[in-house]
Amino acid sequence: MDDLYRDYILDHYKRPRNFGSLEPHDLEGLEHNPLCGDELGVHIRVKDERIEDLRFHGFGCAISQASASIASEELKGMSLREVAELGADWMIDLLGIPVSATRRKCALLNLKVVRGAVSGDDAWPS
Amino acid sequence: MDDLYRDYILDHYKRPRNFGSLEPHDLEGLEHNPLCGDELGVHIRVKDERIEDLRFHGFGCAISQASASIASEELKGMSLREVAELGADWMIDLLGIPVSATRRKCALLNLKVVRGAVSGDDAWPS
Amino acid sequence: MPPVAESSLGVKADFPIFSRRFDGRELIYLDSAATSQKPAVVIEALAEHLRGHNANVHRGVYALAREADAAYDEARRRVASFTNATGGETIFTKNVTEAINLVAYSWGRAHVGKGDAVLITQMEHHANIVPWQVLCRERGAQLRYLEVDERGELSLEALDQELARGDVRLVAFTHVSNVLGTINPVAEISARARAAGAVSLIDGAQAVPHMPVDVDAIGADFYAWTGHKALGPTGVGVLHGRREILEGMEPFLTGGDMIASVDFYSATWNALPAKFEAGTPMVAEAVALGAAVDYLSGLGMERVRAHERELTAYMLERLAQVPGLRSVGPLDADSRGGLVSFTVEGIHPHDVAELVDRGGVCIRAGHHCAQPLMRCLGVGATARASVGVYSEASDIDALIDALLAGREVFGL
Amino acid sequence: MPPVAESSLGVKADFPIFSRRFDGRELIYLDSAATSQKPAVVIEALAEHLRGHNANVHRGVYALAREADAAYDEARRRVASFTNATGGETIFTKNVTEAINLVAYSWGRAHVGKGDAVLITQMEHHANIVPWQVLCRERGAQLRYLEVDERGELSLEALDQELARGDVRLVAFTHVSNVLGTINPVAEISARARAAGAVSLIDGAQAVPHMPVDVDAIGADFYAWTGHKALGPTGVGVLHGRREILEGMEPFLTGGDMIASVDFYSATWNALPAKFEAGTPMVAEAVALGAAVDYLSGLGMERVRAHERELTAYMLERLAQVPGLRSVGPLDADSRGGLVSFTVEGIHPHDVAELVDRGGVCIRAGHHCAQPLMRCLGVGATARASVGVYSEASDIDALIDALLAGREVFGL
Ligand SMILES: Cc1ncc(COP(=O)(O)O)c(C=O)c1O
Ligand SMILES: Cc1ncc(COP(=O)(O)O)c(C=O)c1O
Repeated sequence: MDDLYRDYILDHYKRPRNFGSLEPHDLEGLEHNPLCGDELGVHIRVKDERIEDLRFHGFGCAISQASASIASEELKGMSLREVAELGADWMIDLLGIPVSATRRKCALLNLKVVRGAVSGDDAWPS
Repeated sequence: MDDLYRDYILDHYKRPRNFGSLEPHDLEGLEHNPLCGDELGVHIRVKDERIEDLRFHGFGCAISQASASIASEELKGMSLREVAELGADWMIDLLGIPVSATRRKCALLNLKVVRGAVSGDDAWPS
Repeated sequence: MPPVAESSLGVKADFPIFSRRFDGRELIYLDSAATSQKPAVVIEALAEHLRGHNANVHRGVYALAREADAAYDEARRRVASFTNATGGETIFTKNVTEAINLVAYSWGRAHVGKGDAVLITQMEHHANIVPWQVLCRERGAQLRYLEVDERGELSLEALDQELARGDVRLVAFTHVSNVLGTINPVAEISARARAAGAVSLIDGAQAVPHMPVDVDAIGADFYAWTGHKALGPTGVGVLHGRREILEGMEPFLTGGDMIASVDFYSATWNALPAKFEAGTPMVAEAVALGAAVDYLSGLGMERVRAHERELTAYMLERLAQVPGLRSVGPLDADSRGGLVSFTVEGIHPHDVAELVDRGGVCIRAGHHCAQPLMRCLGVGATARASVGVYSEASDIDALIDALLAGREVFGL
Repeated sequence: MPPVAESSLGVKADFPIFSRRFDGRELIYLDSAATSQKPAVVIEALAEHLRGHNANVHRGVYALAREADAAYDEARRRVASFTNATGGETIFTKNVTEAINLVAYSWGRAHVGKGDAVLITQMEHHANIVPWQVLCRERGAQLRYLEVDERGELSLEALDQELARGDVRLVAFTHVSNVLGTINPVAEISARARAAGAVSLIDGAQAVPHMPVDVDAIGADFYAWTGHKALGPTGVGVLHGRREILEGMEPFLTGGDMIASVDFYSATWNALPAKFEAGTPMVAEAVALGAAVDYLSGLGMERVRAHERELTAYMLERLAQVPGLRSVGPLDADSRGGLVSFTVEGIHPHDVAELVDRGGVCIRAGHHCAQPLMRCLGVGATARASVGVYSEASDIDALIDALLAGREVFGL
């Protein structure tokens, strides 16, 4: 079996969960991966300081799309406070595959977008 | 005996001929050697399209000063036309010493100044 | 289909990197458009200069300094004559990006203003786009794009229409597209620009390493290229420029070596080319680039081009056999340089590159620093395979095998 | 006087150039202030990168590209930590001249205008003068000079007076003068500039290779230096900068790698430090500079400084014995870096250099790219002898012998 392109990664890539747009939404974000021109955006609906619902949109590689899809299921219901503290390790662990330095940017793109939308912090990860 | 610093070179360096200023004068020129910051200027008095008299001024190394001094004796009396056609070889031959690529600029500085004064050609030698 | 006659120049052994093994496998390098590998003679020229002839240039009177001066001057001569650019001046920069910025800053700020236009093409590399965006914004000028047609080519009629508007001060365009592979009719474009009173600048980054280029015959005002793609080291680029234009320009970078004299409040400039080479130049790198162009001349640029043309034809043919693969750019190898960009249905280009890497094959994926072109092509990114003098038909076979294996990983 | 204990670090054998012979003679190299010689480990690091790890950086997914990325990143880390500049950003440029121009163009054009002043000193190298002349002329600002006193030093009181005028936006000054040798009180100057609301830039070209430098402790906003003087190859320089300031600046060179995204008519910029590194960087040269600073760290910069201080003291003492010789700059070796500029009565500096070359000794003559300072000193040029880690007391003995012999040639 392939190390990186596990079945569940390809499954999330081909049938991403929570993709599309969400109208109306309370928060939104959009990021490019300068490496490859990929684009990932998010719409977030907030209720009681928690993510009530969210949708990703854009295009990208299997790693970035699968990351966004997998993360989307965990992010729903999280408090904005928790989200603002999520680190790279959280995402990498969740993904469950060995990520090289080059592909790290792909894997973290969705978290970057979400953090940007939630806390306006677009310098992460430095 | 030294190859470069022959007796006559040092003699011209220490007691340069035709150095100073010439007032009034008809033509003048001034050049810097960007290599070493040296400065050489000339005043020329013209009569019947010939150099009647000339004086160099400025400061420089033994090679540039001796060149100016030695050349000054030849330049007096030359027609402006002849001067405009003097080439690097004329000066190098007149100097009579082996001149390295680096010192060539020193040796040719006076001719550059004189040509500039006579024909306005300050691109020489390219 | 068997590899064709010229499909190998048989020079891989000249390039030390090919003796390395990666997890026991040979290096299959199809990323020469990003940077070329270096022959031992180039690496040795670089090392030997630093080992035995290193001194600062332009200023020393001792023997070692004279050697360094002579080596730097000789490198400039070789580099200029390699592309027959001896009619103008040859300036060393750190890469082609700096060369284009030099022109944008020094020529552009003095000659482009309100009501003027800069004309570039949709197939430019960011290095030949962003400096003009910045210039036009700063000077209130208009940036316009010459369209790329569905074959991946420029239209000379469209160019004429643009020039007929009478406001174009500069036409900047690539010799060979780093995405489409298209070889542009650079002499025609330069001539038309000149006839319309516009200055021309050619980005030759993808041309000089791969085909005979005659800068004087092409007749552009500026022709720029970059050393690291032409078997040279990193850190050195080249700007050929028409003397009258360079003479009329203010300097770009200022400091040592480029001055004639410095007063407290003003300075005068040194003669060309020094005027545009502020500070200590990349002497060893220029010397090594001299060795690189000698090596290329030794192979013969006609032969290099023939070799790469054959490989490109072979690559186009083999790629067409991969299901779901769509390549961009002109269809026949005669009209293109040694690279093919493509997408594979169902696999993002980034994953394509990662998957073929498992077969030991190095290709590039992304926007190739040509995002406007990507937009025109309607894709976010492509994968790109590109060849060099050391490439062989078997490299392409390995790419195809790796692509087919990659599709299987993705269940296609 | 016998050479003192620390007068040799015993490392000449590490530098291949010293095994060369010139007309059968050893190389006596006293021109390290112009450029340093390179140890074999640096040349080998450069060659080995090109031989075995060469790929374009920042973009490739294959193993070789990851190696190149890692090597470039690691070089940046090493170079930044060598001068403890890890509190800010470290940007690679082609030399210190480009680094200073970067600040003049990108920071200067946005922050210096009519009614503002740029303060520099009379002891600057042209690289730290001409960019400010150009900026001030373009922006209608005033360029002012801090005087050098008769000891060859700057006065902090004069600095305070200048700053008290309230119009100084930038103070740019050298860490160590390349003519006088003076070591300036850089932390004090930076602190006073900052207190007065001015930005500070230090030209560390002559400091970093020769003494411990702690960029974070010095506290300037910009600190720049150049690789080729610090045992590194040509083609690479360094700009350390405060992050907040760099973030607020527009880019300088534009093109590939420095963008986040490029549209047809506008672009957004990549994060630091990439924003200021347009185009393919000098990867191999940065890697080699990393090896150079490792080599220097291995020697220990305290030891390097002690060694060069001793040699300078010895050189000052021996030069004083040459009839007609007048040296410039501070009198004691504690206040100066490893170089001494001087004139010899009756012999033009250019001839001094030529004459000592006959003794196999390499020194430099000229204005040393510091014409305003030459004017202050009342000379057109000086001769300059300068040391490096490989220099030994015997080199200075050879210089003295050659100077005495040279005087005889001139009948003095
Ligand atoms: C004090 C000083 N600043 C700047 C420079 C310029 O360095 P580079 O030519 O490497 O840009 C030099 C050396 O030439 C120098 O000594
Ligand atoms: C067509 C073209 N122009 C410009 C460049 C930029 O070259 P460099 O990064 O060496 O400045 C490249 C390569 O990256 C290119 O392919």
